[in-house]
Amino acid sequence: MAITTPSTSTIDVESIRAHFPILHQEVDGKRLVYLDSGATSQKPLAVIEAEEEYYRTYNANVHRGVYKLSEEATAKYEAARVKVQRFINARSGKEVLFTANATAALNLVAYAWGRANVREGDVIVFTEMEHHSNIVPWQILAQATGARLEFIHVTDDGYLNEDDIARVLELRPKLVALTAVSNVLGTINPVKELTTRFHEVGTTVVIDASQAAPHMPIDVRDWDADFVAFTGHKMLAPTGIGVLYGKRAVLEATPPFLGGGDMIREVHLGNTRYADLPYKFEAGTPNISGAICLGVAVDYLTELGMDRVREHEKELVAYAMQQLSEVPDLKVYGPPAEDHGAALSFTLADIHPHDLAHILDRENIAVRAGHHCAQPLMEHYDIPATTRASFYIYNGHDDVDTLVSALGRAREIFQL
Amino acid sequence: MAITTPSTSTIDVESIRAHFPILHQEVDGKRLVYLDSGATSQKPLAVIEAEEEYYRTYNANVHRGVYKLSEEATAKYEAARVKVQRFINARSGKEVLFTANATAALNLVAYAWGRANVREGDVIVFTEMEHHSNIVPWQILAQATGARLEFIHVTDDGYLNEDDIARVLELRPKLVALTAVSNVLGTINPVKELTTRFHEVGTTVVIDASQAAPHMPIDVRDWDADFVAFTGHKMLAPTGIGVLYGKRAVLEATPPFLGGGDMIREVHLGNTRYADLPYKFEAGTPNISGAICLGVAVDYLTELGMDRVREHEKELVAYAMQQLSEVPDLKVYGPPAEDHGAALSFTLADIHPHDLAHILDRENIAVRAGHHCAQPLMEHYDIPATTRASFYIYNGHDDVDTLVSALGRAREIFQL
Amino acid sequence: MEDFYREYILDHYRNPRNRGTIEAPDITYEDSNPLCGDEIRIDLTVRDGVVDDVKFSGRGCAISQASVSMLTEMIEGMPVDEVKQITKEDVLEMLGIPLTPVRVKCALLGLKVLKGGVYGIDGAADDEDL
Amino acid sequence: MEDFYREYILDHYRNPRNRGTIEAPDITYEDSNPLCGDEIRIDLTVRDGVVDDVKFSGRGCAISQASVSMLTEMIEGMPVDEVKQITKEDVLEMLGIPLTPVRVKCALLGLKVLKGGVYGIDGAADDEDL
Ligand SMILES: Cc1ncc(COP(=O)(O)O)c(C=O)c1O
Ligand SMILES: Cc1ncc(COP(=O)(O)O)c(C=O)c1O
Repeated sequence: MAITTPSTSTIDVESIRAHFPILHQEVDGKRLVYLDSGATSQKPLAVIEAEEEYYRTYNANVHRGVYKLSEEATAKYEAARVKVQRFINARSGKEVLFTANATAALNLVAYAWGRANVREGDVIVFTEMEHHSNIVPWQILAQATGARLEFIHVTDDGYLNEDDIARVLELRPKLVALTAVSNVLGTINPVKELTTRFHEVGTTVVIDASQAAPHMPIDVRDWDADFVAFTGHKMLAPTGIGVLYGKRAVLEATPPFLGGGDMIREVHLGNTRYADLPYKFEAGTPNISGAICLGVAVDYLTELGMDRVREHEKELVAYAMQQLSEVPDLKVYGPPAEDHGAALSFTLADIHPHDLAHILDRENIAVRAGHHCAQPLMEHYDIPATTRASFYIYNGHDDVDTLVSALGRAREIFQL
Repeated sequence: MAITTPSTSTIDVESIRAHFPILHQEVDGKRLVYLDSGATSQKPLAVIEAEEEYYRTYNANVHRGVYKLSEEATAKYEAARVKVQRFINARSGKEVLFTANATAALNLVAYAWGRANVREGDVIVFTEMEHHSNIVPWQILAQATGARLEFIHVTDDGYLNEDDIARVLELRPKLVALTAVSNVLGTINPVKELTTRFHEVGTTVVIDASQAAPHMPIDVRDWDADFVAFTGHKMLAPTGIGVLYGKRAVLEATPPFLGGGDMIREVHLGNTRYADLPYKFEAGTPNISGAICLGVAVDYLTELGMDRVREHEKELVAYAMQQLSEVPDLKVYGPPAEDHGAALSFTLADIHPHDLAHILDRENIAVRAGHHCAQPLMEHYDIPATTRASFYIYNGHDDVDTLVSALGRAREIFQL
Repeated sequence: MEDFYREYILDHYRNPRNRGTIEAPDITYEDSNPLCGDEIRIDLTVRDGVVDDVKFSGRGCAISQASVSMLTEMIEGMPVDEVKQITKEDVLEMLGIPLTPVRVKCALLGLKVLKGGVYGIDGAADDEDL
Repeated sequence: MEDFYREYILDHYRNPRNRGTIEAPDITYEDSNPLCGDEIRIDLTVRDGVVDDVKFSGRGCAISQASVSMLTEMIEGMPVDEVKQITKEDVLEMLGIPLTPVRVKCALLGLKVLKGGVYGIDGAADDEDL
């Protein structure tokens, strides 16, 4: 296992922790060791306060109000869109659609683009390491249209199977759905390279960046994918807000998904003309405070520097892998640190992950146990579940050390 | 115009206002007169603080976590569902689905129930006083399935046209979509009676309760409608959270809508078994804080008493109608106060509503000007827009008085 | 407030210049402000590359109506090439009143329609590209 | 913590009683905990209204496995009518350890499957109705 241990971390974890009120709580004198950011991240004070400020001082519905509060809410909501646009390097704010979460974003593609473009016999491809949110929408789409599903399996060391990639490319799929980073194995997939190869055979490329956007620089122009989805609550923002990026030309050619207020230009009883991008895809009152707070979260991350976030987490995962390798009977899944995102899955002897997570919770360590919404991957490795420690900017070596010593305690309890 | 002026209001507006921080702001020494609760309500401190508490002390993803934070978040999220269930008198929490807003709720019905049940030639009915969110989903559904749209028009005094109702009943429609309360005319429709009549001819009934749930007691068991949608941000809760109530048997028989995490029981690469109600319809990470805060909002309203809320607003609308009737060249739309919800639309001479709203804003009065996402209704009355003052628990006679004197000022500016 | 609804604004609102339609226009274009529903149509005839006749129809607030009314006065007899050069700033200066972002949309609806017409359908129908 | 993972819990986890399947069961039912994916199947034969043989299969955490293992011991030789009377509380008491809400679901999965079986498919598959 390759280990890099720079003498100084590029991120000062202590000063970051000061921004996160939840981390200052203790239970029985034990500080919270939060290792479940892969499920949802904690929120910095800046975000919590931005939400409070919104409701205390300028809450109003957007876009249609002529009065001051509504103008301010609209301006801040649209400013958040521009922040996200810059964060992912999209060409225009019209390419940035606010949704409820990554799941809603992926379903938008499956319903709106999918129903308009996928026909019986077409091939839809996804990988064995996808999150359920990037599996089930395509299964539903295939059922509705008669399209055929094909899969890219994973290798035992957690990479995409190259033979499968070659095989499905020959099928010239209509669509491929691919996660940028696995939420279980941590695998960082070569999005740009795969997008190029799939584009060469005419395939529309959908990237699930839910585990990438919070943790590393992402550049949708460089990737060149047609759609990119991610979710705010995993990147310091509140729950209930997500993003779908779509290439402008693709979005223009896609019919709307949800119908309602704000996505229209003109409604008559019998027919309707739709609004321009991005509003065509934003029906109903948006999650205004959620979007504004996502903008604040993006500011926070940008100031920190996404390169530094990635460096920090790479170093931390390498350290964790090394420390965990010294725990007897412990097996880590996924690639080595240089190809590994912030999520680290493992199993420990015959201790069921639920029991392990329960024991760790007694030490005030929060990890996730289960299938991580990736049951096909569990089937691949023939395990019911894993325990997952997932890291973020507020985690440091001390968290890993606490985890490792608690794992020792679990071994004792289970008489190993 | 019938006027009732009880000597004492059942709600003490001053003590309510104390709970709403935003109302304490002044601009140029003028207090905020917020008359746009029909677009979105302001939020009491209890809701703002519940949101803050969530992110400061127990933020975690729900349902799958074994650790304390996640257990607490899950318990509070599910407790919110029970609060909403009681608020609308549903039989079970399984009948209460959290969505992003009312628009998402109505689209859920149109996609999931609609695609499974509506066939070419079937008749779908909605009324001329629907919000775009209860129009466009049915237009899209009709386009996708070849169903036929039929309409119930409104009378000039703002009621549903009885001849139209009789006519469409004979068509035995597959579905009727009806607002409980018009967001423009204020009309309170006889939901229970109409549901019974439509059920007699086998029609599935969808009620848009977005303007009812915040303002009057609603009892879905009494109504007996198949689906009821409403939206949190209009009833003291944050943006990004809404509710779809569905009768259990109807929901059980409806296929899922969005695919993803949390709505599954078992996922394999090629097929999936779905979760039980309500999770089958809640894909992805929900708006956890939004749902919890909706629960707090519902507590707040319940404590106030929805009967008293309705009494308060009925009295206030009656007072407003009477005062407005004394402004020359002013025309009020919709039925008299006893059949009138909290929204009051009017036009003033040849002053365009946008200009009027702009002038009122200079007095720190927030009203809405426009088509209110109800363009077919504007076509009916052959007007481009109206100005709408919409009231809530924090509004009193003083707000009406300030509005009326500002309208006088607008007349001067426009040299009337 | 008097700053805003100046005498000449109200005059153009109540007595719009060049209101109507042209039977056989060389250029016709219409568009609406999706957020308020205001809609404007402009018809033009062009002779020797110069705007010969211009008429507008549709409805809207005092700002959008006054703006389009004044705009039609401005372009009568103007070479089409020059019409293409008219900027947002030109229109806002012509109106001569302070505007908030929402009302700027009202003020520029007429220009948006005009540009849509002279550049050909879809040419500049986009806020951002105006 | 030792309170929780008591000796006998670990013993049932590592040495489950009645583990396996029955070739021609009178009753067979399986279900899973959708939130963690744990799945349990129970096979039963019934003679003269009494549980004659019982086996379980599937996988899960120590709590769910120990619980179902102990449950199968409990019902061997029990009249089916009595099996129908077993309550949540009986199972939790049998386990004899303090449980948080999430772990209660683990502990009751076996009972849920058993009830599903003896009441016939869908009989009591519902958490709320257990
Ligand atoms: C009657 C009615 N229905 C539906 C809606 C849509 O609500 P939302 O935008 O929150 O989805 C609204 C408010 O905008 C409304 O007034
Ligand atoms: C890789 C991946 N994709 C998609 C999702 C779904 O995100 P959400 O639940 O916010 O829609 C998640 C997280 O749960 C994830 O890890």
